[in-house]
Amino acid sequence: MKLFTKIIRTGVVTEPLPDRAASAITLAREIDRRAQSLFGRALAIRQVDAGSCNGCELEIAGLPGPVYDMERFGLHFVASPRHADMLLVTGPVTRNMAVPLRKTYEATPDPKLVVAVGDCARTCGVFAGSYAVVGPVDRIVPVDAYIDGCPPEPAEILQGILAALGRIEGGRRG
Amino acid sequence: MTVIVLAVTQCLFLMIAAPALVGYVRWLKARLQGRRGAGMFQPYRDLRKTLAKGMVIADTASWIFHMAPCVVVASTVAAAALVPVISANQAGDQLGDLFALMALLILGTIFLALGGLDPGTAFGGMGSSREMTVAALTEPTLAIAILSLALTAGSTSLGTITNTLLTTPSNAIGPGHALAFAAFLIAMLAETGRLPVDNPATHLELTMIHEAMILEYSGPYLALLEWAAALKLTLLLTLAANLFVPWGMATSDGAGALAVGLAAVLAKIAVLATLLAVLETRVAKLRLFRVPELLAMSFTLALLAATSSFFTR
Amino acid sequence: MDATFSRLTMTGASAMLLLALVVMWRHHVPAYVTAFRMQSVALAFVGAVVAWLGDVPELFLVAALILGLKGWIVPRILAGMEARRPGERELHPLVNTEMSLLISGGLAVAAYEISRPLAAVVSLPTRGGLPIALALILVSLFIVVSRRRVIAQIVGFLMLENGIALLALLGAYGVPLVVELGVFLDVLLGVLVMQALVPGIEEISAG
Amino acid sequence: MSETALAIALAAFAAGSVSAMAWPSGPGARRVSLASAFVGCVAALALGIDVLQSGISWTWRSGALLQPLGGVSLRVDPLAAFFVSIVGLTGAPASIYALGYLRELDGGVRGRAVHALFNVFLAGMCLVPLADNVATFLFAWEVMALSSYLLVVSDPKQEGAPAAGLWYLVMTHAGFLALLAGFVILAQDGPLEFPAMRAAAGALTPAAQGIVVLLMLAAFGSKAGLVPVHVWLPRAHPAAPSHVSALMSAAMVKLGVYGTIRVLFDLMPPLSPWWGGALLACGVVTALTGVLYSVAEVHLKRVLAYSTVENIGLIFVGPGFALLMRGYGNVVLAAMGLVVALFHTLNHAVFKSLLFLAAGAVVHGARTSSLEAMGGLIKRMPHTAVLCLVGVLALAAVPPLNGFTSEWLTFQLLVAGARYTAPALAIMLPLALAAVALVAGLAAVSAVRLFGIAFLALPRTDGARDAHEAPATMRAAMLLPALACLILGLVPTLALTQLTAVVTELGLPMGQLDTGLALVLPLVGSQLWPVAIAALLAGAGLVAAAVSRTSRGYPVRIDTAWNCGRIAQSPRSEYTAAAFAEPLKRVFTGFYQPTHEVTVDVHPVSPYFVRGITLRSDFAPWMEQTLYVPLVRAARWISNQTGRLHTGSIHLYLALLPAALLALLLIARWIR
Repeated sequence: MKLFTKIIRTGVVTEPLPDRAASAITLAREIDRRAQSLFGRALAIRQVDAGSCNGCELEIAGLPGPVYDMERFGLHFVASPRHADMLLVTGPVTRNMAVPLRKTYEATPDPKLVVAVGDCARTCGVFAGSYAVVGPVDRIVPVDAYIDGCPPEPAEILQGILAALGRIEGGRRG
Repeated sequence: MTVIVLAVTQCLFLMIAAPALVGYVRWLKARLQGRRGAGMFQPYRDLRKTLAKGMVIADTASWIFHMAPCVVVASTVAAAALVPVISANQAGDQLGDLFALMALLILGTIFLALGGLDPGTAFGGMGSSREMTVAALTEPTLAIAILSLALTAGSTSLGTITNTLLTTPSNAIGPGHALAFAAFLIAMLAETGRLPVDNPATHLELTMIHEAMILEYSGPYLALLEWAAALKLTLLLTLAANLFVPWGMATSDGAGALAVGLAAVLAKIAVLATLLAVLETRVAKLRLFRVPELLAMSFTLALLAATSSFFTR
Repeated sequence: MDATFSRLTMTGASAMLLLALVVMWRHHVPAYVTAFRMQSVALAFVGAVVAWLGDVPELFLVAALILGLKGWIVPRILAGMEARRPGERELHPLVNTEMSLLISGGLAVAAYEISRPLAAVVSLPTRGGLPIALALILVSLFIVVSRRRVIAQIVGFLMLENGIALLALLGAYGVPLVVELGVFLDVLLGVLVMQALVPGIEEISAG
Repeated sequence: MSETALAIALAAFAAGSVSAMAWPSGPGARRVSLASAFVGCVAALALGIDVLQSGISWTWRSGALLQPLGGVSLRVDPLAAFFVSIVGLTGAPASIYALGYLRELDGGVRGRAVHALFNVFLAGMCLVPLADNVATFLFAWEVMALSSYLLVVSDPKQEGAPAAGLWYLVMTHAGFLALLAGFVILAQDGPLEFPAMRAAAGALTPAAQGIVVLLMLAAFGSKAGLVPVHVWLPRAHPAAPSHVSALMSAAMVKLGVYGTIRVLFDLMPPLSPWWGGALLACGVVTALTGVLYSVAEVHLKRVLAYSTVENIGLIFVGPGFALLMRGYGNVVLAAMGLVVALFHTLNHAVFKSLLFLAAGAVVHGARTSSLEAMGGLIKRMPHTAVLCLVGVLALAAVPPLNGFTSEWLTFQLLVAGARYTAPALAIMLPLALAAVALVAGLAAVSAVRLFGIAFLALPRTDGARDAHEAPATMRAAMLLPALACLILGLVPTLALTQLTAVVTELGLPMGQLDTGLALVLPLVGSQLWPVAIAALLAGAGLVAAAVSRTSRGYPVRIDTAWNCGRIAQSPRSEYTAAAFAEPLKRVFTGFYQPTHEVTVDVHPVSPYFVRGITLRSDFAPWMEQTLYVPLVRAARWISNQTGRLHTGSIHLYLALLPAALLALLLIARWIR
């Protein structure tokens, strides 16, 4: 009973997205309109940690929470790439994760998007040149959008996903 | 003729309303978690998207993998055809009774389990094993709950049970009815893989029961399975509402009566769904090996219900 | 009239039985105490119903006493006992949970079978609840023998006492007020003594 | 008409066995003898159906045959006809099956023996229900038992066959003795003809009645596989050749049911209802035991054998219920009880023969009988897989197959019984209902496990990897029972109307059953319309399939199974049969009493480098140990004691004669 009184007292804590143009987002390539309309308000995301320092995971973990509440946009995480429409890849691709990343991409039914989260995913960040690192994500799988930042804020990640879906403006064409 | 039309409409109503019910439960849970949540029509969008997507089929899969979703849908729809929704005098009784409904649900479960085993992945087999175990252990509870209903109503046919309760409401007061209701609800939670038996929103394979079997499905097949699961939840909730709290159901084919019946059933389902959401916010998932304790509890309740209705007959 | 009477009493009685089953199912001691509190409230409810529909006015007093003593004071004492050694659960009762639940189901069925002749001779509208009261007595005895934690055993004992009170209420519209008061004092005394003894017993049973 | 059918059947069986013995063993002999077996079975089926339809029963007696034992007398009545037709119905496919199945036996002595014995076995099973006096009955019973025993031990390569044969032989002969004693007491030194015994049975004292019932239940129960005298069944069935195990499980075991019904409902006077309660309880316990073992067993044919035990338990619920209801004076429910029992007998005969034949094909094709060594067979043996799936679904009792219909009837039976009887049954019937429901659920688990582990996923061994499809004759033979499963499931009234006639003959009128497609029973408020349900299922399934084809706007790709990004998928990561049953093993620990032994193989360098871990999990056969080990010990002790008599002194031996004579005279005097 205590629980529910607390719930009532707290109320909804979800924050609206900041409307400032999302500077951190780069759209790598044109995403076909059909897929965008299909994913308009329903998108299943599979998160793949290709070898990150888990900084990005910490931020991503904020997405389903009450404050950022990705579900209000019809986004949700799924347990299998078979169910997924978008791969949310973090970190520089390490040697051990190269094949699994590739397999995950192949295991995802068409159409599918790939969003690379964090600087490491785009440039390998401080790990660049390490013997354990194969390279940035686009070395392994085609990337549709990058979200810069080390790590990017949850709001930026949300904006990035939505920009990739063409639901909000913004993001440099790269 | 009108009876047939009515039956078809009722079945269609369940089939169409199912995703909305799931959406409502998800939305309410979101609100209880302090989130804004997606609207109650989100599942329709998800279904539309999943239906339109392509598929990836495992190279190890056989025709069972393709057959399973269709059989699951078919058995659930057939079960839905037996359920009285708006009107108490319904054509479904011609087809079969509560035991037939149980068997149809088991048919669906069996093919779901076979579909999970077919690609030969570890998680699929794990899910199948657990799902079948839970289903098997739920059977006795359902059977005894049905018996206690049949003892007062004099038949296991759904229409008769609802009609008897409508004509003699005093049957509903007293322990037998309430206990059977409680037992049925617990069994229903286990059957539909809700908390505390299974977490419908889990991403951790090792804790999965239902999800683990459909990890391998994608595109239209996945959509069919998700929709069948929603339909199963809806039909069991409707069953619980109309078997134990039938008031408001139409007993004549008059338009007014039917309208009232529709309103009543919507209200009852809404109440039950709210209870479900609140419960799922309140309780945590049980360890798999404490699930039998829960089922033993519900079985004891059902047994008490049966015995007490024996003696208050 | 009589129909509602019997059904109301039976509902109350079976609620009490269910709350006894909760002790089988839960492992937390606080849950036991809550179960006992609610069970006593249900008992008070039954007493009030009997007092009202069976017009035995002094039973209202009894119901009030039950509410006050078993519904409030005793649970508080129990909670206090638990508060001294919090967090200890009834993890491994002598009979595991499934078995306990099934056995209590069997006990209830047996109680029905045993009490049929009894229910046959009693002509009161409340006779329908007699088997449940008997079942409650059997089940709480089973709690006493099958649980390890002393507090669980005390709760079982108190529930047994509730069951006897229920049996008296349903079978004979309650025993004379004096006896009732005596019983209450006994219960209170017993609980207080237990409160004094429990820590020692727990030490022994733990060591 | 039916006389000639019987003559043809027996002649065919005789011809079959003779030809097999006389002809030089080879394809010719195989074809001829199995063809005549087939003819015999068809004739038996014709006989059964004719009598069931016409309801004309006739008797035939000859003092000359079997003269010393009191002559042969046969009587065909609907009950007998029903069981004869079951023998025919399951024997026919088995004979076709053997054509392909026993090919490798050509040119060996074993081939001859197996074919000949197969015919003898069939003849014996046809004669048992027809027997109308003790001599004929026991003769046919013994023929059946011995031929089946020889068939069980016929395969020397089969591991454990001799032990299984020993168990079987001991049990069946203990049963034989019990049978003999029971009949003798029942006849009360009147003539050992069934009509005479029927007339005289009313004069039995209750004590004598009790003894007879116990003896008969022990005898027929041990043939049928009632717990605790079921122990031979899971041993003997796997050892026998598959077409024989199919017959044993589908027909021979059912003759135990026949004997029980014949004695308890025909020969004996009405018994006290408590016998019914006992029988019901026994049936429920048997069903639970059988299904629990069939869920946990990994040997394919033993899984099926245990599920036979389970179904026998379900069948015996019927007679028990009938006795109970007749005792409480509710004749219609009693009749329903028997009808349901007979109907499930038929259904189980059909789908279990199908499953055993399929199991034979699998063992034949994959060269292994352990589920753990199979997998992926659905790709290698597609037709067998489809047929086996039909049997498995019938076993799991799901619509629209016949297993479901009889399960539904059993549920209705128990509910109606609970509704229409005194609260004295308040304890028994709900518990029985719960147990039957649990059995149904566990049977579904066992069915999924059987099919899923054996046919789906990746092959676990080379044997399974290069398994081959069964020859056409075997597949054709499996097709027949599969079709029967479907027909009996869709149109149950087809058989049920005949069965009402059978039980009416036994003095339990049930009233006319309407022959429509929908199943409506007296005293049961609800009805079942299997055809409509099947149509609904088919329709909805097709629509779903169409939707999944048309809705998608993107291509279908074939890819490796998703195993969390692992490089390669190996059968070693698949769920095994044992793992599949693990949750249930945990839930029912008290029943299985599982034993675990873990051995860790560590590297010599350091205990921290583990080479391999092997887990060996098994469960204790406590039933055998607690029940049979003491018996064996006692028997050995007695034989040792009697061994002492052999002192070698001629006078002692001579003295034994008059002593025995004196003892006999005294006993005879005392019995008078």
